[in-house]
Amino acid sequence: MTAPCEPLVRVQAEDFDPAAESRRLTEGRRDVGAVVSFTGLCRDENGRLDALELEHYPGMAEAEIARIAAEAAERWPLTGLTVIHRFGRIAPGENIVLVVAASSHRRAAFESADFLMDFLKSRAPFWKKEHVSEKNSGDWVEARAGDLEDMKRWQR
Amino acid sequence: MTAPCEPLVRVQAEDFDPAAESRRLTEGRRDVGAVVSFTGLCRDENGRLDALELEHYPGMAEAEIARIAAEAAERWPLTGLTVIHRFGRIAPGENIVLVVAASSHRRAAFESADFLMDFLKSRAPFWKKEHVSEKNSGDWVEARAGDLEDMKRWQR
Amino acid sequence: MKLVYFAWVRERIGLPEETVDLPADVKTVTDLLAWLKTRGENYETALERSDVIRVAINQEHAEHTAALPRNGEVALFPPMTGG
Amino acid sequence: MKLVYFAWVRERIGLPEETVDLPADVKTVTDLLAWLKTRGENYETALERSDVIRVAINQEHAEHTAALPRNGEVALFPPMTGG
Repeated sequence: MTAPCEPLVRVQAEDFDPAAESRRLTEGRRDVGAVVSFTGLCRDENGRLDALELEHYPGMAEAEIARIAAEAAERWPLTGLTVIHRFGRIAPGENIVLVVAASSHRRAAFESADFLMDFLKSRAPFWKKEHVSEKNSGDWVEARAGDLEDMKRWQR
Repeated sequence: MTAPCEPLVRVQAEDFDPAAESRRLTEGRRDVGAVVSFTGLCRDENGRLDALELEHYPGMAEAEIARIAAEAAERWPLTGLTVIHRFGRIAPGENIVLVVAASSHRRAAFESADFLMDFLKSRAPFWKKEHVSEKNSGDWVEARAGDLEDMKRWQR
Repeated sequence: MKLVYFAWVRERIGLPEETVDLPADVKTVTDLLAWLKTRGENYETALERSDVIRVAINQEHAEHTAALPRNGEVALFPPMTGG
Repeated sequence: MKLVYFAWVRERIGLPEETVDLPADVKTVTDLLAWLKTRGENYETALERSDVIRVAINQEHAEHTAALPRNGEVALFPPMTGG
């Protein structure tokens, strides 16, 4: 097997462009057979939510995502991998997180993107606070037990 | 559960724009939490391949993809689903197929896109012929036994 | 009955489609494949491994045991390789 | 030792970070959590359900049984909800 690809990891307040990130992994190449892109967006929860406030642990957020991305690049034969996670105030309809996985093989692209999202949810140091329409301050989103279950799917 | 979304299905010779198709499923909405996009591209197989020629069964190709997409929309709570498959001559680096699945829920978006691709591979009436660099005409790509196995993952 | 062929089935038979008058005793897809093979070497070569030949009746996948329709279109083709 | 707090741990303690001198017998994360709870009601409330508190030592996830580092940064926070 060839050397694992070098993942691109960014943690930022600004929005990102999923199309530009996909293009970066394919442009000028003839060995990419599959690109899977996951975009996570802020929902308004049937109008209940004004915005999400995403707190993060600067430094560790980047380091932890880089560790997870490196593990995916070891585990699947990827030609490229990009992970971007935003922080700060995010309104409904806006992007929160992006994973783009490129590979010669369809299944590697799907599985690695799925793996990345499961691990991000349970291991990347980000916390969502809800700003709700009725009151001034909101509550912290509780971690779902299901998120941990999702992550366990990848144990081997 | 709300009514299943109306999938958009296109079979065409022209290229498509994955970004525009993703945008169509999210723009102006506040209920989409996850968008998974799969793009299948033509590889050059380490320089061996000049192009792929994709033959299809007009009429049945659209109908069969529509049947598979409708099944996915029944099975997962999707807010939108788009499937585009190209035919004709496709050069390495060019797009072949696109699936975009949008949902409130991450897992529904991932699983339905994965399901769509498995079923497209084994049930949509398309055939790939390889145009190889050394000779004038190439061979038809053989169906992989693995493709059928992939599809069986979804039986319940 | 209208028959349509795709990919290497089409190439080996040498026709993309044709309209045929079927004998009365050709009732199923299996009968059709056996009857076509008697029509010449090109058909014999194309349909030699009849177990791998896929069939659609009026643009829906069908089994070899399926009855032929009274009217419509029967398609013969190799396993699909799209996606 | 530098301590950093996030999300509702930060809000309940009322500080994003602080530097503390630990008693000699505070050797593990569990010891640290118990000691912090003696420092006031805000700490007690924040760390009440200590089983759900997650810990990172020098920006890597750690168990409650982990030994505290000689130098560096210990972070306390709720289960993560990114992605």
